[in-house]
Amino acid sequence: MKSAVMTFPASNCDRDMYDALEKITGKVPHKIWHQDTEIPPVDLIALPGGFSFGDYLRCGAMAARSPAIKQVLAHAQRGGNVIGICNGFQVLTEMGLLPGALMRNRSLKFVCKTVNLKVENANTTYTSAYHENQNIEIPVAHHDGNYFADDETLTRIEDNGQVVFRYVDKGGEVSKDANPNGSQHNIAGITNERGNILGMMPHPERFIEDIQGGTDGRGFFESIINSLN
Amino acid sequence: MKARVHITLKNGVLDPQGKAIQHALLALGFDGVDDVRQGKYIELDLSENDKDKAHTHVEDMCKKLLSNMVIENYAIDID
Amino acid sequence: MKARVHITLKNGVLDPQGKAIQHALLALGFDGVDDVRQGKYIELDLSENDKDKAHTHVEDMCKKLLSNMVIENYAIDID
Amino acid sequence: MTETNWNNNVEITPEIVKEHGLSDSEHKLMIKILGRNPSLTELGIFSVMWSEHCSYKSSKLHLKTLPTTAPWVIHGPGENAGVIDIGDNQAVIFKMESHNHPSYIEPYQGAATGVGGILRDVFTMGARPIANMNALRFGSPDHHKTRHLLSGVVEGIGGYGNCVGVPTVGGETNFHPSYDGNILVNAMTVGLADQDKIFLSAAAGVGNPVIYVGSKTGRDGIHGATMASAEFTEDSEEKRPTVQVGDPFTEKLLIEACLELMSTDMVVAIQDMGAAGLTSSSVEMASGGGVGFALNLDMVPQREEGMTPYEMMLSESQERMLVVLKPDRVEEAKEIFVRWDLDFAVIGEIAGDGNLTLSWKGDIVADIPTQPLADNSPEYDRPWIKTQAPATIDPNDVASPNDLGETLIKMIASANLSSRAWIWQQYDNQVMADTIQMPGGDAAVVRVHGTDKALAISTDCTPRYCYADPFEGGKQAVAETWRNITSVGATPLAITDCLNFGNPERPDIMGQFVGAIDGLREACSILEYPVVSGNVSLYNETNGTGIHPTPAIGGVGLMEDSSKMVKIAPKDEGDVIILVGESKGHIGCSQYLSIIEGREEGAPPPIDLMLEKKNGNFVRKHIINGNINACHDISDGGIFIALAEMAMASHKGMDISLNNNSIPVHTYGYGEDQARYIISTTALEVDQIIADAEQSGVKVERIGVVRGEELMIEDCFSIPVNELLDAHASWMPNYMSNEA
Ligand SMILES: Nc1ncnc2c1ncn2[C@@H]1O[C@H](COP(=O)(O)OP(=O)(O)O)[C@@H](O)[C@H]1O
Ligand SMILES: [Mg+2]
Repeated sequence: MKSAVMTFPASNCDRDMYDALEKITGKVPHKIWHQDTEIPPVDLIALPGGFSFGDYLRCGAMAARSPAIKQVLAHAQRGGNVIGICNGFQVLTEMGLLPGALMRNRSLKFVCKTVNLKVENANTTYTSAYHENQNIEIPVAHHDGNYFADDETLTRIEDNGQVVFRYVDKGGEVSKDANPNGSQHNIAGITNERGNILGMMPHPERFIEDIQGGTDGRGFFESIINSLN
Repeated sequence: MKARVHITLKNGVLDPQGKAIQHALLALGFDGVDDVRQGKYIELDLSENDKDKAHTHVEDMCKKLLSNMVIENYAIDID
Repeated sequence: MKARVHITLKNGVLDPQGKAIQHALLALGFDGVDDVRQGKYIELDLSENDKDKAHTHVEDMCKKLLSNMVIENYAIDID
Repeated sequence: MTETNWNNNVEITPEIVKEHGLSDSEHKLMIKILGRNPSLTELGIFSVMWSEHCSYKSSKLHLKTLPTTAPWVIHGPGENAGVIDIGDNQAVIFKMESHNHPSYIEPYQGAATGVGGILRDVFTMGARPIANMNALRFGSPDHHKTRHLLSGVVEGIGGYGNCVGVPTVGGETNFHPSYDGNILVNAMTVGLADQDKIFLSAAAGVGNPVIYVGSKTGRDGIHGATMASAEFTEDSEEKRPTVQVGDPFTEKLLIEACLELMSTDMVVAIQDMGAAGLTSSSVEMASGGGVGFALNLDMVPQREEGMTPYEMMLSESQERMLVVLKPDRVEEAKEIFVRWDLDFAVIGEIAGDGNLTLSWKGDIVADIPTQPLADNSPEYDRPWIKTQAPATIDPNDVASPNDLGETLIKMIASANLSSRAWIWQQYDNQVMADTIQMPGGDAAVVRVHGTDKALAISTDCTPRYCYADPFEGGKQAVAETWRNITSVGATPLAITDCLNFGNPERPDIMGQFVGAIDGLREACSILEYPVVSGNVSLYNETNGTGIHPTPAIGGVGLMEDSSKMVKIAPKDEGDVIILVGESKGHIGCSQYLSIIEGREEGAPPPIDLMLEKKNGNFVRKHIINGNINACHDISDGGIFIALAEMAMASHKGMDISLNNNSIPVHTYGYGEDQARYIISTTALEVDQIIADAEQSGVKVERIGVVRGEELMIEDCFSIPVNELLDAHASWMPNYMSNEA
């Protein structure tokens, strides 16, 4: 499985993503700079977390208009796989590759903590190593993770099984208290209809070794390897 | 010319910032505030001197960058 | 009544957002943008019906909460 | 070709000199150095260079007495930050700095730019910043400004640190009325560099180009440095000098661009523009290298129109650096900064005459010999009187509470002992994926990327101890960081300090300063824990009321094997709880006395540094040997609070029975005797630990086991851990939910 990690000015989880991909896939990912006009042929493009362009104007807005984005679009249209974690998720919605938008957290505050996620759909490229309804622990760290979509869109993505991760409590219940940012339906991560593009606010790349506090993020990368190898 | 752009949330889109302001105003003892909506205000200095051209120009900027059409509306004033 | 409040940065205060927007517009091929400044736009629905009273009221809100007087100015329109 | 315009068209009157905070004798010295009256620009330059903030004129004499060397110290105080050797050609570079006054005036931007400034101090030496810490002191929770200041400061620290992608991994937070009018915002950055890629600020090479990189210069914070050197009065709040606004996005680009530049061999010297911006950076680089700087101010990238030389030299616009390059490397260097979208300008060159010569629009507007400007900065031996240490309180004189369980709940739900999660959840403490001990433990721990090593970091100071007895308080601040670092299993290596005090022109305040320094010196030398960098913030005083003396200490330690690290949470049911150290019920200056009795009295606990060393080394040895599965030092609130914190961290109960029959139980449980730890170990290893303690002369007592879901202390109380958690977690969110 060949992968590439994109860096925008002020991306800051690019190295973490790179390391996680390397550690788990055993292959060194390519690096893409936001101004590159060509991207090497890869199976997976990862848009990492961070504060691309300072998150000024709107999170992900300026990154979504970077020169290299054209190549990401072409890759996605060919059915290539794309993941966006945190800021990367925001970029994907700004690009229009994923429905909805990510707004300021309900608390208006940045939130960094470990949350519980329910794997709603274990039948995707990104979740096959988990089992359906598995309750996993992954950290979040964001200011704008409040997922919004109009009712029609929400119904559609729910019906299609595009909601893959949802914030739950320790017991697995979807509750207001378990929702760190006010997102609709406690949505933490979604795919597009075709299933080749995924965006999520939590950071699986931060939880891949015991010493980091947990290893539930590994399943995410292992799913990708299973599906793409 | 100067362009003033107002970017506001579409009807029906939740507005956490507006809500928080309303809440804080209430806590400060300001009553009679029925609703608060927060948007962005962007001022642009343009070298274009034709009002219509400037308008088209800025409209294009709004569509391509300044606003997110999924959740936001924009309004442009040129003077 | 409706109050519209514009919150802008005082002259001379660095505006990283405006600067970044200007830059991004340039990168997208929009030239002729000499300066960009970003501010906030807040709409309030008030139950007050007296224009002058509403103005005083909102001015007070600006001073106490809506604007950061150290770096920001505010302007109020009531209608 | 150039004319001289010495006066920049302004006559230098005694009033103007005074407005610049310069005394008559300083004015005379200035005239002597120049051989004439200064121009306005020159006056501005002298005033910031000789301000308390830049010149350390009140503190220098005493700072010189601190221990600053050890075999592992590569660069001590004097550089932008301290540098220590961690082996394998790697070095750790760190410093702590205050941004108190700006944060009081505009908490968000003040705190944010404080973080930006300290990051630059560290990456300017070639280090990649890998961790941020923050030590915060606010006024009483009841003070009308406290909520607003707390929320703005925390948001500002997060807003900046999160964006630049450096994890904020810990800190400390106190509330006390002495900070009502002067909050303290102390920020620390720790960075990692290769030893053969460390950059200093001393310039060299006549003719070498001087480069300005980063953001453009505006009229921000002009006279920020002098503001940080003057006492607050009622109306200084009104004056509201132009506040600096931080731009973390640009800072992130600057970090990447500078580190890229420094990975080449183009750089002769580099220095961030901190307080007093272009002035202090150019003077320090020039005087440090014994050379001159000839700068053309017309080349300085400017954000605003019509800026004068005076404004350009004194501006404190953020995110700017000054670099001296090797000749003929300008184009290569420029390519890097252009790629990162940063301003890059050649603004002058190194001159052989030793002068800072500034030209502007064809005139020479300043020409100052830099050596005398730097070397003759005033140094005062300010009069001081020793603080009289209060009498020790007899534990038997403190009435016992009706209900020990209720007092425990009240204490852990108090402003000063409650959970700081509301704060640290606003900080990204995991970005870079190397944080292996997050906030909530004794020390933060970050891995040295790609190695088995890890760094432990802790910031500490107990201002109420320092107020009662600056000497013991100074020792305690150093010892507490040492202990916190030890508690995770790391070896403490060195400290940075941030010395926050009131008005040094008052002999009693100066006495606090001198006393605290004496304490720092003693602790650092006995613990072999030198000071490698630091910062002094004086005049933290409003209308004659000074803050509690607050020598905040930031300590750094090393673990060779990060897998040996322990946290404060005991592991399993049945694990044995052991108390290390001696408990005499020292209740003076304790949290118990303050929270339960509303009294701040008595002598603080005395610090026996030899005992600290013995107990700490014992604990560390057993952590490294893998015999201990959790460790927590005993600090604020004593044994009961430490046990409660361990129970809460593990979500497990404990059955404890204390071996005390000599002093009242509440003073035993809440007394704050020093050099103590609570450790947890398996039943298998307990005998070995106790036997070794006997041999080493360390006092240990087996006090209980991990069991059930309640914290049960025999004859005292039994409280469900969930109840403790609720009480501990709720104070700050509740308090801040009334934020307006
Ligand atoms: N301002 C802050 N930012 C981040 N973490 C903080 C802050 N204040 C306190 N903490 C964290 O809260 C925990 C408890 O702090 P403290 O009581 O000062 O610890 P200790 O007594 O061990 O020095 C520590 O892990 C510390 O890092
Ligand atoms: Mg501790």
